[in-house]
Amino acid sequence: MHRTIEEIQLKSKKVVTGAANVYLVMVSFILIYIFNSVSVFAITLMMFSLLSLHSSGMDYLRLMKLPALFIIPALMVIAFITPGEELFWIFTEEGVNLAFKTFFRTYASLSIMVYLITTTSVPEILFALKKLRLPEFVVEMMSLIYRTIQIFLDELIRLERSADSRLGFSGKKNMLKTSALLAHSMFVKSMERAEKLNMAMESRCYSGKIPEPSSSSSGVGYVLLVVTVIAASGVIL
Amino acid sequence: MIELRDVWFSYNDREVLKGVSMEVRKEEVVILLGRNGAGKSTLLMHLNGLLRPEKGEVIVNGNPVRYDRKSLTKLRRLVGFVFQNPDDQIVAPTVWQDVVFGPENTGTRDDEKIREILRNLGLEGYENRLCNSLSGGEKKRVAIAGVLAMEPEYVVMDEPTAGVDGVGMKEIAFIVRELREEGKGMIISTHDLDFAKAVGDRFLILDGGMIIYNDAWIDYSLAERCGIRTWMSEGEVVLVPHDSCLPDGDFDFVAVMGRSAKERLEKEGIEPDINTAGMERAFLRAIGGARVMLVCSRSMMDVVRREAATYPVRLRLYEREVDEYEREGVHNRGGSGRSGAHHAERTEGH
Amino acid sequence: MIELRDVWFSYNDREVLKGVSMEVRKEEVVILLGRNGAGKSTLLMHLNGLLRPEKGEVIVNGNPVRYDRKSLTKLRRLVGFVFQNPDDQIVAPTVWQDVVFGPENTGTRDDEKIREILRNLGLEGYENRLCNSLSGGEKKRVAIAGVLAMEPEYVVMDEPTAGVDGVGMKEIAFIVRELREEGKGMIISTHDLDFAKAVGDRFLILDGGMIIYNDAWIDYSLAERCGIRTWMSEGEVVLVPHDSCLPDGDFDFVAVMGRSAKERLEKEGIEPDINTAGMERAFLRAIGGARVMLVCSRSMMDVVRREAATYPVRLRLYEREVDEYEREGVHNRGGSGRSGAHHAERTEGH
Amino acid sequence: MHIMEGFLPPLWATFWFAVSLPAMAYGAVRAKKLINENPRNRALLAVAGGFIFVLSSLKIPSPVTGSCSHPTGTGISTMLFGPSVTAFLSAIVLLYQALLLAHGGITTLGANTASMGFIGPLAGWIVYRGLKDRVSMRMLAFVVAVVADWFTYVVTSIQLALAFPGVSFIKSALTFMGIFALTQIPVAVVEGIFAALLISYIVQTSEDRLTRG
Repeated sequence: MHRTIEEIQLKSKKVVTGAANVYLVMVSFILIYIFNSVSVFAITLMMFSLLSLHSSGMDYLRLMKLPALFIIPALMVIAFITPGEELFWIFTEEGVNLAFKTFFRTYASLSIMVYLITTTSVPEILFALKKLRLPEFVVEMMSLIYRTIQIFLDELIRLERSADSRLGFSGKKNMLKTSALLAHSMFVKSMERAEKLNMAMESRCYSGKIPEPSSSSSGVGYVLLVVTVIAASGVIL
Repeated sequence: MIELRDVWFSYNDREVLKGVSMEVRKEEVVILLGRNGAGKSTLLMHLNGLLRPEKGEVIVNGNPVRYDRKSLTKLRRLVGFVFQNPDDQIVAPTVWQDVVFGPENTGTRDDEKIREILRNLGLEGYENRLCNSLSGGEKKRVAIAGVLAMEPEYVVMDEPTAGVDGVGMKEIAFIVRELREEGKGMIISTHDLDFAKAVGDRFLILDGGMIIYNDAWIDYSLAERCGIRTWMSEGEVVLVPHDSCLPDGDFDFVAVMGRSAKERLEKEGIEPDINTAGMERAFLRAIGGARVMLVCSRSMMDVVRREAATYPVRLRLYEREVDEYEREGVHNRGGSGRSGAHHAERTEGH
Repeated sequence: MIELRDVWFSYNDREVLKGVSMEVRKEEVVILLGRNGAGKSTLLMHLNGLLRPEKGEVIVNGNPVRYDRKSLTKLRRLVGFVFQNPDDQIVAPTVWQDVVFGPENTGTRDDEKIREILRNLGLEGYENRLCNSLSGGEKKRVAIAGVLAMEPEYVVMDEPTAGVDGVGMKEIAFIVRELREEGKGMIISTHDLDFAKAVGDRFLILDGGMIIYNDAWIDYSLAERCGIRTWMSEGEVVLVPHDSCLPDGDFDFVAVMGRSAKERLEKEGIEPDINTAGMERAFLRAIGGARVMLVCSRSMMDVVRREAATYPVRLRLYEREVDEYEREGVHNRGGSGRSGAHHAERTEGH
Repeated sequence: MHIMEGFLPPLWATFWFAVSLPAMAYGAVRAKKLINENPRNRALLAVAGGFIFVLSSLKIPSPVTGSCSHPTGTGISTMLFGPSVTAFLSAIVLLYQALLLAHGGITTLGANTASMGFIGPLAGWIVYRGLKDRVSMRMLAFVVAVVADWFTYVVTSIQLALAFPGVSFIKSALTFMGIFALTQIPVAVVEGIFAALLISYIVQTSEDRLTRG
């Protein structure tokens, strides 16, 4: 049984907390995309891997493995279609180089994203986005959708468990039918949930304001350090 | 004071409330009892304007409720509503965000006050926790905190004890008493008689869309008949006046109370198992699960009936005149005796 | 027979089960008691392979459970699981579709049998009703029907009485007894002591990840201490042996039991309110909400303790030697008396 | 099919943000309008977003894990609120898939929103308008889901081919399509069947409700 990302985030040891993480991640994204070089990617990957390994350990490695199913075939296509001198079999030298670079870019970016999601809660991310002038209405909808997702995922887990105990997932045909039935149940629950959410908001005088979380940012020193190293490596290398 | 006057409400053509009138004062805990589906939630949702009566009116602190945006906001600051399922109530992702949700939206946020509420409810240090990572009991307390943060004068709680364990129930009883001390008026729906008795100042029973009972004390047998949860046991006390004929059937104990009753049993040649303190011991055995026949002098019948209402004991009256019984013959003795007793019980309740 | 042998399970680094061993036989109703969050559901989910123990094993009808697809299918047909909230269990739009869901997945659908199950549960004529239009009680019965349709030998029920009213609770008790009659083995988690006593053959208490109690009868005070719901009341009986010093504090009644106790009270110049049938009347008053001091001859202490376990009454032992008390002085009398009593109670339970 | 975080070169990542941002913004404006018309729509929109998300967490038998039945959710949302609001909701859901499941990505959010939140549903919507009243509800759901799914996958392949054109853009696009066809064609069919089943259950529920009043 795997832990959800929210559970990892709850337990992780954080050197930087709160909205500062969001700013760190955004600046890092911008920097590596400006420099766009393999050495910057490699250094970024290393730094964020260290930060993430420190905070969430093995869970970080597990999350980094996830996209392999997409990345491996896509990289092979790149190595194949890019014109240039044939290196071996169907792959060209330029192709392999491009695939190599794409590989590093992908994993550098991925390490940044995984770092963000394993250390920062969604409300903290939303709060940072609000500070960065994302329209209040969008933040409000995102917050409500997030709360709905929390409830729906809990409900779905319980539904799946009971369907499983009545053998709903034995065999592919049953599985498909069961999933459709669960989707239907979730649809019915959605309708009820909309009604309940509306009442809950009304009974507490909702007027469009979603409060900020009470967490505060810390670890600004680390943020500056990481950003400086990326920038320096981009300029020097 | 919140007052409901002749409130009617129907839901999908089904009439749920058929002329409900009631009131809640400050510093008073009113308990709303009734079966699942009796319309308790529907009634409660009228108290803070979540539902609008089809007929009749709601009057809060002397002012009839109006249903425009502004009046509703005022009403809802005055009357807080704690939903049965905390997941239905919690709107924001983290504990802090949800608790300050109400005050933030009404523009009356007072962080110091809110921190105090969190402390009182044992939620200190939970501020940044995601609500979906909490246990059921913690969620319940977050839901209550979110309502108290709005500093309402009245608090409505919809079935706060449903699905809660013994410790949780005591916690909720404690919170209710504290709020009452602070001077809040409360109306709480429940189907747990023991909780109701522990916190309630006045008891209403909602049945068939109407308030069929409204009193400062609550009768056990009525509660049981209305589907309210009491101490469930197989036991019962069958109360027989000394001049009735005696019921058939298996009894674990025969108890006797009063001289005429003793004489009667002697005449019948029955040796009672319980001779002294007959009523009380009969009650206790019945609570423990036994079937007890209590033969009682007619003059003391009322005492027994009155006393029985205090305890979670099922009392069934068996009364049948001796010569009436002899006229009808033996064959339908048990059956008609039972229904007769049932009838007597019914009329007693209303 | 289903057997759990030294089962360990943890969830997010939190150890929920720490070596649980237990068994359920056919034609037996085992009641699993425990607080909210004690791990009752986690334990139950091991019984039909929804969770896999980290250590230890589950043995069903003599065969250790294996966790491949095929073995699990067999296991789940043998052991049905009724979830706490029917809304989490009902997956299909209509009653009929939901009840045949299980048998259809296993390919063992028998319409005649299913019709009979629906009849027995009072769901005849409901076949084409939409599940979301049913009442709570009806949904619960549909959920049970859906499990019975798979014709399991064992039925697991997770908190069937949570949030159910008095009538619903009786219905469920009735269904459980019927299933037992049919020879099914059952394990039911609950935190309602009265329901437990009404249907259970054997009682387990899960606390701190371990089964701390396993017996064919259940002690009231232990249950209360473990957070199980009993008859909640303010009342209690403070039991004082005749040779102890007497406790301070307000009591609604003083009851006396046994000659030595009577003599003691006489010597102290205290007139008891309850002279005859002291124990039983003290119990009854406490159930009704009163605080009663029961002074009892030392030789009869055990009788009182044994009897108290049968009734929903809180018994607290107060015992303190007269000269010990005089040595320590008056100032910490109440406090240490209380904690002493508490200690005595604790040790009594284990 | 999501493009993973970091896979697109900076230029193309920015380009797709530029493409989908207007759609999202327009959707947000529309959504706000819906709420101003009736405040109850706020809850309905929030729940619709949650529903789209939760559909992609269902277990569906397919060669790849995760990211399934998104087209069904966006399909239902398109029917309820129209394509632009769906684009807005999809963008939020896609962000949450990145944040909560590590599917897709943040820098590729623009590209993924274009393919899954806008162009795919739009194609499905056009098919829906064309076939409505001509085939059964089940058939309609199947075709719409399959078309939306395939369009999403074709658009994704084109996005990849634009970023990595090789000798010719066409050849590159076909290669990407070819390699992902292995997984995406069966997934689309499975999702079509799933959508058809789901719609038939929903129809069953709502018809019953209608006949009962």
